Amino acid sequence: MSPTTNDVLAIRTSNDVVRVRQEVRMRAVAAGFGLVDQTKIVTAASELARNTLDYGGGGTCTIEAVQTGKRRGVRLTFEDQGPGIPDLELALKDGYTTGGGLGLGLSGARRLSNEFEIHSVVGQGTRISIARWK
Amino acid sequence: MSPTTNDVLAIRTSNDVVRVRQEVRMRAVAAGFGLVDQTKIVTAASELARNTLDYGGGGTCTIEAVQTGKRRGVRLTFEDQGPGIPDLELALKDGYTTGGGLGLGLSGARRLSNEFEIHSVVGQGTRISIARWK
Amino acid sequence: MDRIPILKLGRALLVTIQVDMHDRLALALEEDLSARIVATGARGVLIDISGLEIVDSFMGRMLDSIAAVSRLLDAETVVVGMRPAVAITLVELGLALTGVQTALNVERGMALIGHRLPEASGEFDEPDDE
Amino acid sequence: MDRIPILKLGRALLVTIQVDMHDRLALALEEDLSARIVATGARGVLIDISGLEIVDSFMGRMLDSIAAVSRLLDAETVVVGMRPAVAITLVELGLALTGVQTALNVERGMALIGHRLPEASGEFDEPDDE
Ligand SMILES: Nc1ncnc2c1ncn2[C@@H]1O[C@H](COP(=O)(O)OP(=O)(O)O)[C@@H](O)[C@H]1O
Ligand SMILES: Nc1ncnc2c1ncn2[C@@H]1O[C@H](COP(=O)(O)OP(=O)(O)O)[C@@H](O)[C@H]1O
Repeated sequence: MSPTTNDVLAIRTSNDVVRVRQEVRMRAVAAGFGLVDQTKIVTAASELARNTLDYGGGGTCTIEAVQTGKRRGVRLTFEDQGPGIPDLELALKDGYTTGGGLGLGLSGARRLSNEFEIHSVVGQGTRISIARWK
Repeated sequence: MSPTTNDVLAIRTSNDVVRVRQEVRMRAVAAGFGLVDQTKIVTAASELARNTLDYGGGGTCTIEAVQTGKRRGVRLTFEDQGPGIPDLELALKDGYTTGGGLGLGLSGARRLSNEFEIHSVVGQGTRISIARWK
Repeated sequence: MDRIPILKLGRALLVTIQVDMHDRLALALEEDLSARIVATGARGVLIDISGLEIVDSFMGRMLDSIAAVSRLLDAETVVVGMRPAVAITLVELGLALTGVQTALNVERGMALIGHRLPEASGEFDEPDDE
Repeated sequence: MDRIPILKLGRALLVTIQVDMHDRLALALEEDLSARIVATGARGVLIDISGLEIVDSFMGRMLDSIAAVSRLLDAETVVVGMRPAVAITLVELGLALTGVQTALNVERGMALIGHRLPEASGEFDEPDDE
């Protein structure tokens, strides 16, 4: 598992969400993450993968091993061509949900990550990128 | 420790936040503050110093001993060249945070101070000045 | 579709979750569990999650929901065996699971259920075990 | 990196915070503490902050978070020894720490943990001390 490998996983079924978790776990282990850090990024991945499926109508997750200086990390990018998010500030609020969830997916994934970027265009889709460093 | 000394402390690491607290404590003692007043201004300083570091990307804290008539006090000014705060009213709300904090830093520091001034320009930086009187 | 087995353990029901739960599996579990609570008169439900490497908000909501349903059917729910890394992550995620009781292991979970009952332990005539 | 020592005190764990905590130290403490709760089966965590001259919102969040994590691992958290000036300041800051129990000193904190347990004290077989 070389640190420059990029994996692109399809997210089309709830089985794919499980696969994303497993793959992210392997990559976090490969990057030398401790158990707590592994758990945090896998959990964030699970939240975002489920959103990609449930709200984005399916999409992809790209997993990258990243490095700045001596710090190693994992970057995950979730992309879909779904309806997009009209009000990002609202969607990022704890407890806000349009789908009967707990509304903790986006805000929680942000807290569990060191970097969080979201780009969404209504009618075109959503791209969310997170990174966590060792 | 003369009452007219101005100290400018750099805030670049979380150790610097600790130093700000210690310095503010000394100045509050020098100004004749009782224990509760000391604790209040040191706590406010801690909140603002941490924001300067976390959100402002680092900056400075200027400590001044001030006097009006017979009242002695301490004024603290935190400055950074960070991203600025787009919506001050929102940022000053209890519970509002963009960084996974408790969202009590600004509002709490304001409550703990007798004077509170904030000036922030998006893309240029933030300056917050507080004073507490004996 | 697979279903998650439910064991009877004294006056409680024990469910061990080891696999990643899909939505359908989770819904089926809730249904099976509520039927079993009513059929057995169980006073408590222990959900053993010591095998789970993560708990996300979907799973957290499921635990909350099972606890709420069980309570309406007169049984308390105790989640047992959560791993430390999972607990730390859940709290940072924002999910404190305040509606759910927790215990370190099945034994302590059983004690929790036993002691919350109005009947002193031992003096109560056990409901039929099957 | 330094780590904050964790002592075992009967069925509880005792952590004494004397220094200004940095983010990394706080995270390490949370991790160490949760591992120890599970390893020892501790029923309570006492956090002695009598040495702290201030508690700011960062530290307050840490105390809240430790309490929430401990609860998920079946241990209650009691913050002991808060100074009066710190308490006054915390409330004005807006942080009432409602999720955290408090006690005047370690002794009273221990009593609090003992009394919340379902098992009557003495009748419970102690988990292994190391
Ligand atoms: N990929 C996406 N595409 C469209 N909308 C999304 C997407 N992800 C999240 N959202 C919207 O943001 C809301 C909040 O998401 P989240 O915080 O994960 O909570 P939950 O998943 O519990 O609804 C969702 O209810 C949905 O309206
Ligand atoms: N110096 C600063 N530069 C830029 N943004 C700031 C600064 N200080 C505060 N903010 C913004 O204001 C928000 C609220 O701050 P605060 O009340 O201290 O809560 P918290 O520190 O818990 O986030 C922060 O989340 C951040 O977005």
